[in-house]
This record gives sequence, C-alpha cells and structure tokens, in this order.
Amino acid sequence: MSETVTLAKALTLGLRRALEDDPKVLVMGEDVGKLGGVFRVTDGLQKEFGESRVFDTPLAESGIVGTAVGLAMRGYRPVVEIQFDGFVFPAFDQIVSQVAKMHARSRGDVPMPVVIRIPYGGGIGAVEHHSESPEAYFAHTPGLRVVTPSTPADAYWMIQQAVRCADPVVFLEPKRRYWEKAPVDTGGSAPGPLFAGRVARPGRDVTLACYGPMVRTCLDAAAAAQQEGHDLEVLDLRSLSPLDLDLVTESVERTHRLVVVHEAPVFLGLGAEIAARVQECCFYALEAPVLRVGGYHAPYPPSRLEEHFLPDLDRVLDAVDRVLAH
Amino acid sequence: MSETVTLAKALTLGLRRALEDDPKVLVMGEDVGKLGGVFRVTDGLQKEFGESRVFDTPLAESGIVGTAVGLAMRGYRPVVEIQFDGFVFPAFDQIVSQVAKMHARSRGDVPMPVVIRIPYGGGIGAVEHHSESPEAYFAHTPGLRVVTPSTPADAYWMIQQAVRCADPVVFLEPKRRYWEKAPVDTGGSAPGPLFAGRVARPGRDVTLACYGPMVRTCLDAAAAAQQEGHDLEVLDLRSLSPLDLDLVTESVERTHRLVVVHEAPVFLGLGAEIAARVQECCFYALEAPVLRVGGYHAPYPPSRLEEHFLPDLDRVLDAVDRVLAH
Amino acid sequence: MRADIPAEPGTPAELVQLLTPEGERVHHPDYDLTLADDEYRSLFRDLVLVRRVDVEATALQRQGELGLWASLLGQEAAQVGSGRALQPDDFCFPTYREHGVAFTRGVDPLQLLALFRGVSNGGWDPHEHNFALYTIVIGNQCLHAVGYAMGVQRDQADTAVIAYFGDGASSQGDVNESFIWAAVFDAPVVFFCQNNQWAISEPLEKQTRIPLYRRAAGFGFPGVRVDGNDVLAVLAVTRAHLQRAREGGGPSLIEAFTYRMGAHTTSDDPTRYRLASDLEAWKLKDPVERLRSFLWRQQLADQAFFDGVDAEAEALAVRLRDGCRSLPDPTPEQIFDQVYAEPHPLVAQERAELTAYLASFEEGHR
Amino acid sequence: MRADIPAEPGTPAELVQLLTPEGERVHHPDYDLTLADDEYRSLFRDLVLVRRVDVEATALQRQGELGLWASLLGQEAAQVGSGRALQPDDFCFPTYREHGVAFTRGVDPLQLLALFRGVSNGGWDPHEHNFALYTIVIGNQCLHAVGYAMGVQRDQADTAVIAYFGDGASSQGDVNESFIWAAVFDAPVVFFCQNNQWAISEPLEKQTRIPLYRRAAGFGFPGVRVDGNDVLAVLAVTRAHLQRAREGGGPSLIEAFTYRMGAHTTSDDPTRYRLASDLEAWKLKDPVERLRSFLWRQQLADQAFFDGVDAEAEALAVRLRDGCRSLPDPTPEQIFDQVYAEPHPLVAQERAELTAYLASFEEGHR
Ligand SMILES: Cc1ncc(C[n+]2csc(CCOP(=O)(O)OP(=O)(O)O)c2C)c(N)n1
Ligand SMILES: Cc1ncc(C[n+]2csc(CCOP(=O)(O)OP(=O)(O)O)c2C)c(N)n1
Ligand SMILES: [Mg+2]
Ligand SMILES: [Mg+2]
Repeated sequence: MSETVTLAKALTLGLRRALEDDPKVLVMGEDVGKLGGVFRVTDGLQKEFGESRVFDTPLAESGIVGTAVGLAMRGYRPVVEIQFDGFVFPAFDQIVSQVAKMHARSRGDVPMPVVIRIPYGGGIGAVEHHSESPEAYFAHTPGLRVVTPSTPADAYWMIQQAVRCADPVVFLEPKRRYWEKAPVDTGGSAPGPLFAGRVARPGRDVTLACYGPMVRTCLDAAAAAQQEGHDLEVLDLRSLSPLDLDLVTESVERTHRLVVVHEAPVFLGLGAEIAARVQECCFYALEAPVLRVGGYHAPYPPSRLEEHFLPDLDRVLDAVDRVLAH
Repeated sequence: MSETVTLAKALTLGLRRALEDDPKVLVMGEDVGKLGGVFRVTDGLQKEFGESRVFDTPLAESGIVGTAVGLAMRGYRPVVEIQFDGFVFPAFDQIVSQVAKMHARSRGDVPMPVVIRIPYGGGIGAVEHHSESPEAYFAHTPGLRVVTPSTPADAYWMIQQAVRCADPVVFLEPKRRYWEKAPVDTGGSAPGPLFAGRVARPGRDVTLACYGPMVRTCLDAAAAAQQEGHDLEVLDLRSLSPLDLDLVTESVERTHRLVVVHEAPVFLGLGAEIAARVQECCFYALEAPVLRVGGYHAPYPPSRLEEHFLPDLDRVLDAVDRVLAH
Repeated sequence: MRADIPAEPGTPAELVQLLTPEGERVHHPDYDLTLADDEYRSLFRDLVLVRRVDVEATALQRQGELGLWASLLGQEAAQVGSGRALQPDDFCFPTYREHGVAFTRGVDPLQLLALFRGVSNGGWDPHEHNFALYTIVIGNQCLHAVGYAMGVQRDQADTAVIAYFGDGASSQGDVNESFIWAAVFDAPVVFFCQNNQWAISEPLEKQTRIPLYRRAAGFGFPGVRVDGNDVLAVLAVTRAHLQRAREGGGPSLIEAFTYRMGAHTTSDDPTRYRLASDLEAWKLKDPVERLRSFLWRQQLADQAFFDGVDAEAEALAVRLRDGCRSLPDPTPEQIFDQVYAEPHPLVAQERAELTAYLASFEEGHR
Repeated sequence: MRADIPAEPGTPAELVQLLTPEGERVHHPDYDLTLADDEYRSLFRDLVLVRRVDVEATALQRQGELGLWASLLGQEAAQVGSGRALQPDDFCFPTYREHGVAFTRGVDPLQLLALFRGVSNGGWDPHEHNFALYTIVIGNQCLHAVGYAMGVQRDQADTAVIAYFGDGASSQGDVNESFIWAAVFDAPVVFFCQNNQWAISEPLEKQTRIPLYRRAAGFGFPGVRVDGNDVLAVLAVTRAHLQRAREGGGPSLIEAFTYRMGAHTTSDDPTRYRLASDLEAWKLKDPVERLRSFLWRQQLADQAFFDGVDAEAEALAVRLRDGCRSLPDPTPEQIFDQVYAEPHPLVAQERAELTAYLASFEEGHR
C-alpha cells in the first residue's frame, strides 16, 4: 500500500487514520472544517467525521489550547491546529503553564494527550509572523515533547504516533516542504519509535545535524560536497525534545566534526543545546568545535530577504569547510 | 552618598530617580500603587509621583504589556511590573510579536523603550508558578534585551540604565535576593555600562559563570573551594542578551575550565549558549568540557523539594570537581 | 472611583437574596428554594466546618507549618452554596481559594494543606472528586471548564460544569475567551464569579465600571447577581443555572457579591490599602451568623446541635493540625516521577544523576 | 447556525443608515450629517480611488509582483467613512486590511504594496501619518490603541484614537482586555469593528451568538451598529463617537456591518465555504454604487466629474503598477540594521559575518 503523496497529504492521511482508530480523537482549530485548513491538511476530515469531531473554533489561540486541556481532562485526545507559527504565542501561557505541567502536578492523575500542530519556518515568501521557528521555546519547557517530520512518510506515521502519545506533543510541520512528494507505505504500523532520529544519509567526514525543513537543504549540501570529495553524514533529528543524543554522539565519534543547522536564530536555538551536549560527551573525539548555521539575531525579515536569512546549501558548506579546516 | 539597603529597596530608589529624571517615565502593573507591589519595590512611588505616573492596572498581563506598547508609541517610557515570573506568559505574545519587533519593522521609526520587570527564580518557598526562570525564552528572542542584577548597587544603577535604554529591556529581579543588604553609592552616575558582565571574584583555576540569584551561591562555593585549595573565578554576567562573551572567553583563556550555573532548566538554558560559544571560541584553551549546573527537565517542584531542584554550593562544587578531574 | 459602580450590592431587583443579613427568609420572584430541615442544618454545618478549616490553616501558616494560605473568610456561603448545588457528576474548576467548594466535593482539607505546605503541586485526584486541581494562573481554568463542557456535550451526558473565578480574573483574556467559546458552542457551563471586591490591593473599579454580572449579556447569555453571603440564595441560583446548563440551555454567569474578610493571603497586609470600617460593615453580613440566626428563629436547631457542630469543627481542626505536621515530605526523586507519562531519556538521566549524587553524600564521599 | 444572529443586519432601529442601497438619503434620530456638495464628491472620489488601489494590487499579486494581497473589496465605505471622520491629530491602529483608511491618512498606496511585496515589514512612518503599522497578529493593536489613548489622557490632548479590528478578532483575549482597559481608564478610544461576516472561512456565528455591537454594553460603554456600506452613516457615527472620546466621554464600539466581497486574501478560495448567492445579494448594497446613485439623484455631480475620477483612478493605477515593479529590494544588511536602537555586539558580529560571507562570493572565492 504505497502512495506517492505530498507531505501535507501524508498528514491528512495520518490524521484520518488517527480519527478512525480512536473515537476520542478530535481535530480543532481555525478554518480546519469546511476549508480544510489554510494548508488543506485537514481537508475532507470534517465531511468524513462530522462537525462534532472536526470543528472550527473561535479566533483565539489561548481558547483553542485552553479548551483542548479541558477536553483532554474529559478523556478526549484533541489535535489542535495553530494556523501559523507566529500565532502560537497567544496560547503560550496555556501551553507552558497548563499543558506542560498538568501531568506532573496531578502526579499522573491527569494526562494531557494533546497534539499541537504548528506549520513553521520560512521560505514561502510570506508576510510577517508567518515564518517563525519557535521550537526552542517549547523544547526548553519541561513537560512538552517536540517533534518535526521532514518527509511524507515520517509525516504520516509521526502524526499518528503523536496522537497516540500519552504526553502533550508540539508537532512542528515544515510548511515549505508541504508540497514535496515521496512514496508513503501506509500499511502495517510505524517503522520506528517517534522520539528517535534517523541517519538521512550516512557519511564519514562531517556530521550535519538538522531537522524539519533543513533536512532537504542538508541533503542537497551533502550531494554538492560529494562532488568536492567530502562525505557528509546527515542526521534528521525528528525529535527535538527528547533529543536523540545517542544518534548524534555515535555519529560524531566517527566523523569527529559536527555542524548543526536550523532556521531558528542561532542564539539559544537547538544548536546551542546540541553543541553543549556534544562538547561534553565527545570532548576528546571532536577535532573541531561544533559549528552552528541558523537564523540571525534579528526578527524574521521581509520575504525579499529571506533567502539571506535562511541557511542554504552555501552557508552549510561554508560551515563544513570551516570544521574541515581544523 | 552611600546607603546600606536591600536589593528591593535599591530598586525602589533607582525607580524613584528614573521617575524624577524623566517625566515620561511611568510605572504600571498589578498592585504597584497603594500596596507598592507584592514585594514593595514600588513602595511610596505613587504617593510621590501621583496616580497618573504610577498606577494599578486591571489584572491582565497581555493588557499591561500591550498598553505599554501604545504608551511608548505616544512617547512614554513605561516600566511595567509582572507580579511573578510565572505570570509573564499571558503577555508573551505582546512581548515577542510586538515589543521585540516594533523597532525593526518600523525601520527605527517606532522605538520601544519599555522595561518589563519580573521578579524571578525560586528559593522562597512559594507555591506553583512563583519560582520560574524564564530568561531563555526572552534571550532567544531577537529584539529584546535581558538583564539581571545580583547586588543592591547593580539593582540601583541597572534599573535606571534599563529605563534610559532606547530598546525594550526584560529586567529580571532575583526575588530570593530582594532582602540582601549592601552599601549603594547613589551619587554620580552608573559605574559601568548596562550590557556588560563583571568579575565578581577573580580566580585562577576554574571559571564559574552565573547571574542573578546564583551569584551569591557561586561566591559561597568559591569561598568553600578556597578551603580546599581551589581558586575559582566568579563571573556575574549581568546581561544575558546581549551576552558579554568577551568577559567569559577572556576568563576561560586563563582558567581553561568553565562551569555555568543557573536555576533555569539546563536543557536550552543560557548555559547551552555559553557552552556552545565557548567551545567554539576557546576550543584549544579548554582543558575540560564546559559543564552546566542548573534546574532539571521538570516543572518547578513543590517548595519542599526546591532545595534539591536549585543548584546549591554542593552541586556547584561537584561540577567544579568534575572539570578539575579532566 | 467611577460613579456607576454601586458601592452597595445593587437594587433588590438586581441582587438575589433569600435570607437577609438578619436571618430573615425573603422571597424572590425568579429563584426559590425549599429544603428539608436537616438540609438547612447540614448547610450550616458545612459553613462552620469550612470556616474552621480556614482558621486552622491560617494558624498553621503562622506557626510555619504552611508556606502560604489563601483565606476564604467571608466567602463560605458563596462556596458552600454553590458547591452543594452540584450533582456528583458535575465537574468543578476552582481557583486557589475554593476550600469551601473542595469540602463539599469531599476533598480532604488535609490535601489542601499539602498544597500550601509545599509537599505537592496538586493534592487530590480530580476525577475522584470531579474537582479539578487548584489553578493559580488567573483565568486559565475557565477555558478548561468550557473544554470539559464541550466534552460533556459530545458524551451527551447529563452533566454540568462550573468554573470559579474572581473579580480580578474577570479582566483576563482567558476568562473573556471562555465566555465566547461557551456562547458559541452553547456549552453546559456555569461561570461562578466570587466578587469579593478585591484583587489583592485593587478594588473592583480597577477591573470594571459596571457590575460584573452584566458582562454576560454582552456575550449573549444570562448573568445574575446573587448575595454571596446568603447560602440559600447562592444554592438556589446555582442549582437553577446548573440545571439550565444540563438541559441544554447553555452557559450563564453568576456573580456572587461578597467580601474578602481577610488578607489576600497570609503574605498580604490589607491595612495598606483598605479601611477597617469597610470590614466592620461587612461583618454585619456574615454568612455563618446569618444562617445561625435563621436556624434559631425558625427553631430548626437547638443548642445541642450548635454545640455538636462546634465539637465536630474542633475535632476536625485537631485532625488537620496533627495531620499537617506529619505530612511526609516528598522524596527528591519525585521531581522526575511524573514529568511525562511515557519514558523520557533526559528525565531518566537527570534522575539517575541526582540519585547518584545524593548517594555520594550518604556513602560519606563528601 | 444560531437562531439569534440575524442574517439581516438588524432592525432599522438597530442599524444606523443615512443612505439606502438605492442611494436615497434617509434620516436617523441619533446621527446626522450635513456636508457641502464637494465633500460628497470628495468622499466618492476616495471610494473609487481606494477600490482602484485594491483592484490593481490584486492584479499585481496575480502577476507575481506581490506575495499576497488582502482585498478590501466591499469595505470601502466602512474605511473611507471612518478614516475621513478622523482629525489630523487623531491616531489610528489598523489591521492588515485598512488600505482605505491608510489612503485617507495620506499613506501612499505604494507603501502598502511594499509590505505585501515583501520588501518591508512596515512601510511608512506611523508618526508622519498618525497611522500605526499594519498589525497581523489578530487583536494585538487594540491594546496598543488603548495605551496610546492613555498617553493622550496624560498629555491632556484634544485627540482621539481609533482601533480597527474584524469580527473574527472580537474573539481574541487582547481585544476583550482592551475593552476592559478602555472602560476602566475611560480612554478616548473608538473601537471600530468591521464585521465583514467572515474570518477567513468562518462565518460570524463561530465568533458570537449575538450582534457584536452589543458586546460593549457588557463592558459598560456604548455600542452601535452602522451600515458599513453606507459611507455617510459611517462618517456620521464615527465622527460623533470620536468627538465623544475627545470630550472625555470615554470609549465606544462601532460595528460596521459589511461584507467581504472578495477572498480573505489572494491565497484564499472562498468557493470552498460560501455561497455565490450571498455575494450576489451583497452586490446590490455596493458602497460605491450607492453614493454614485445619490450624487446622480441629487445632481451633485455630472458625467464630467465621474469621468474625471475614473481618469484619476486610472492614473493612480498606472503609477502603482510602475512603482511596484521598481520598488528596490532591501539589502541583506538591512536584516540587522534596526533590530536594536542601540549597539548590540551579537548583531554587529552577525552583520559583519554576513557581509564577509557575501563578499567572498563577489571576490570569486567560490
Ligand atoms: C496571570 C496571573 N497574574 C497575576 C497573578 C497574581 N495574583 C494572584 S491572586 C491575584 C488577585 C486575584 O484577584 P481575584 O481574581 O479577584 O481573586 P481573589 O484573590 O480575590 O479570590 C493576583 C493578581 C496570578 N496568580 N496570575
Ligand atoms: C493571532 C492570529 N491568529 C490567526 C491569524 C490568521 N488569520 C489571519 S486573518 C484571520 C481572520 C481574521 O478575521 P477578521 O478578524 O474577521 O478580519 P478580516 O480578515 O475579516 O478582515 C486569521 C484567522 C492571525 N493573523 N493572528
Ligand atoms: Mg477578588
Ligand atoms: Mg471578518
């Protein structure tokens, strides 16, 4: 049962299966009903599962997440859609003060199986507040889990695993990759655990750790580097919290060089944590400092500048050159 | 003109002087008027400067910060008080989407000289949501500046400098140190720039980088280590964004060993960024990995457990032993 | 101060009252209540016990046994009246001051003390009592209540939900959003605002310029103001609105007009911001004395009954005092135990590190 | 759909109208307007020019010159009427769709195109036009408006503030908090809700079950519903409420009842969620045609005038088309230029790194 679908469509299929598998699963958010979401990820779901399971909400993100908390307390498994990355902040309080803490404060009596879907990142020529990469805020928050797929197959399986997870999952969707197609085997069950990374491309000389939208960029960089005789290993982290550190250290022990790539500003971005852990775990294995390629310490610029803001193949290779120069 | 005052009182004096110096300065927040704030930091200010300059607001943090934005656009310099760290999150959207971006998006036409005061951190035996250390969220946000004093003298001067700064400043007040006393010279002008760290204690063997409430803890640790023959240098970072990286690297070039200490969870806390930068800048100078001592990846626990959650002298010394063992 | 917030609770038409401050039974055209004699007595018993819990907890805080206490003094009728209006299946979302409601839901007051002592961030199983954990971040719980009520709708259950909040909380975005959601989805929820007229040091006019119950009309559902110191009126009004919710009538807002007789919490000093005379005036409206007078007047109770209740209160106080002191401290490992429902490698690692670190002291390595 | 949201704008008593859809002048007991003949004509001119800007921008987006455009089609009267009610000193807080208001404030439409083309996140100096930057995060600007109005109070200035928002935005916490603040501080602000009946694909009943103007009463200030397709009524009502604010009368809410004739933005496809017949019905209420009929009927304008306006519109369109294409792209260094007002070492470092990196290409190092 293999279909070639876009990442967005893979999410639709995954959500549909999650709705089929468990009558307690709900899909809610702005415009997720008739419209099927501004990216059509929930397309057709309301028609199939009815307005009580797939429904439009008032335009208020704190309300979306706050009512999802209540629904979860009543035994439902809400999958909420935040329309764009920049609009998750009105819900930030409910996420960090309630969603993240409920299980701990209730000593396990009140689980929070809530999935918060957020299309994130830049690269689509959008206006302000539509290209943010807020993952570090969530990854720094104990009690949350944060994952992000980079391929249609991962999108299909990871969304289902996120829905089944007993903990709250911030599910980041790389919106500039929504339209990329690849075959997805929809039969059987998930090929691996949700909270583990994967080797997207094995290599020997330098490790590139990345996730979400940057996986494609790093694979392209690796292909280009190949021409110049450098064999790069690309790790798709998939899970940002928990972080699959073993995958990274195992790779670095072999390559001795690491570059972390993400769109979010470098300062206190995920790369900071990865660099901090790797320099601790692989102190003697590293032959060069861990380098980071990411967004600048500036608000996301107007779209005509985004190509300069976003890490691209050249900037990744520039960092690769620098770690290799050591 | 030297007075021995508590850190809280030093803030009051600093705020009073800021109000005196500039008629555009306003102080606003919950209970800041008659009550003088729950920690009495604004004590007496409403009486002295009137209800139009020092005023109580409705109980809504997004409203507090959002109206401060409007007041700033009208030419005022609002100093807003968030009652406790855990209550800044309802204002998070206004802070990251508006306060942080306004200057950039208006290409300098609309400055945002807003100070957001937040008593933060644990150690006072408080109930939930009253002991958070949210600094990393703000430091990761381009457009904001984040500072935190650790002594009455710094409190007195830094608050005035923050008010005068043309950029928005998140001003974090180490609440467990509010009652610590020290002499403050209130004459003249600020002894140094706002966005620079300082050597709180010079030393040769290991560098401890810390800020806010942990400065006292690290100084105590250094005193204890002295007994065992270890000479620790303690850096009080004071400014978390921008970070005074030169201060840290200069120290590490001498000591070759660094431990970063903060209350916030280690994962993506400030220590991550410092470790990432130092391993890059001081790759060959480091004789041990940068270690971090901080909060755990868990919601702040009930207060009877906070002594185990918060880094203390012993945990700092344990890390010092570990970097020295390399 | 704004001219249009009445300092007095309002015109008789505006304020639902069934028992005058003197303990006289009055009638109201829209709300009435008929109780059996022992129900009146049992309400009185709850008021007294709840007050006793509060007094004892305040004392325990003074003795250093609790880190903090948020007193409900003066709000017993608002809490017991509304709490007793609930059916067992109804679900309740409290703030941090609903000790009286907790009592009516069968939560052991000792569990409240555990929270304020700092041995727990929760204290009871919400599902056991249909009573959510206390919520400290002002307003958050109102959205939870609406979400829960939306779940009730999906379950087609005969259940209502009640959301407690304060006059100060009425200013929060979350509370107003919860009104919108409840209206749009016609959720079976009763918003119960205890207007005790203070948000720490801020008087009501810092939050609104008209009576709070009128907020509801702007969102398209009914609002009513009840005398919050009149347990009978609160019971009657809450019962009616819960029943309305259960029958598909949608949300409503009850404003219980009352007064915070004590400090905001044990950390607060109200002499800095309010007049002693205000307090004196409100003492005349005491919710417990009001029902006591009624019981006497109507000869529904005798001295033996009152003595019995007092003795029960005293026994409860003793149990709390002893129980509080012997509440076990949590173990350090509990920091990590329930952060996640499923395994998490970082938490596991940090837990192991802390255990090893603590062991290193015990083994005398330090 | 809830029965109590009228599909029609409301009873005549509820909806302020001064010009019928047929262009007939009617009177209203509370609001009236007397304009000089050239003022009528000038309003018409604005409506036509604003519509032309919108049509041109939509075309430019189709041609790939803009990343996005949010059309105001159908809302010209609501925007021109309210914008023209403002005094020069009054300050205005728009959403992202207030192109018509921007026009009345003297913002060059080219600056709007710059924003949607992605060469700027702002586009004009708010202080030059007393017109804030567009706000995309729904509802944020309403609090800014109240804050600004609180500043006006402190300056004792004879100035009013207007905050624009949509029907969807009425659900946001920020918007409701702004009502509370405005009421409590009696701020000189007019909340101007353009109820175009849609929030992207969501119809009004997903946000409220009663007409939005009634929300205001729940917060203690007046609310009024005006025919948003009637430029005269909008002008009259907005003028009156701005004046009230300037005179210390405090906040009010105007709901301009209108209809989004186009898609939400150029990315949207309204055929997925609404009926073509709805649109047809609203075409009969077109704001531009309505005033045109009035001018004809009253012989306030002749063909030469109408031709002149059309020519002016065409010239504007040409200027925009050419101007848009030749808007210079920002330089990469502008990413860093204004992040902070004062020097920031990390920004300076990253700026230098990017410059060096870009130079390495130019020098042919790659
Ligand atoms: C979001 C948030 N902001 C601030 C606080 C601090 N705080 C605790 S109680 C309180 C006043 C609450 O007043 P009200 O809602 O009237 O309830 P009451 O305490 O009177 O029962 C404040 C400001 C908080 N807990 N949460
Ligand atoms: C906080 C936030 N959430 C979601 C969005 C995405 N969004 C943009 S416009 C819109 C609908 C707005 O509807 P309304 O307020 O009625 O204004 P209109 O677009 O009709 O003018 C939405 C959901 C946003 N911009 N901000
Ligand atoms: Mg109160
Ligand atoms: Mg709309």
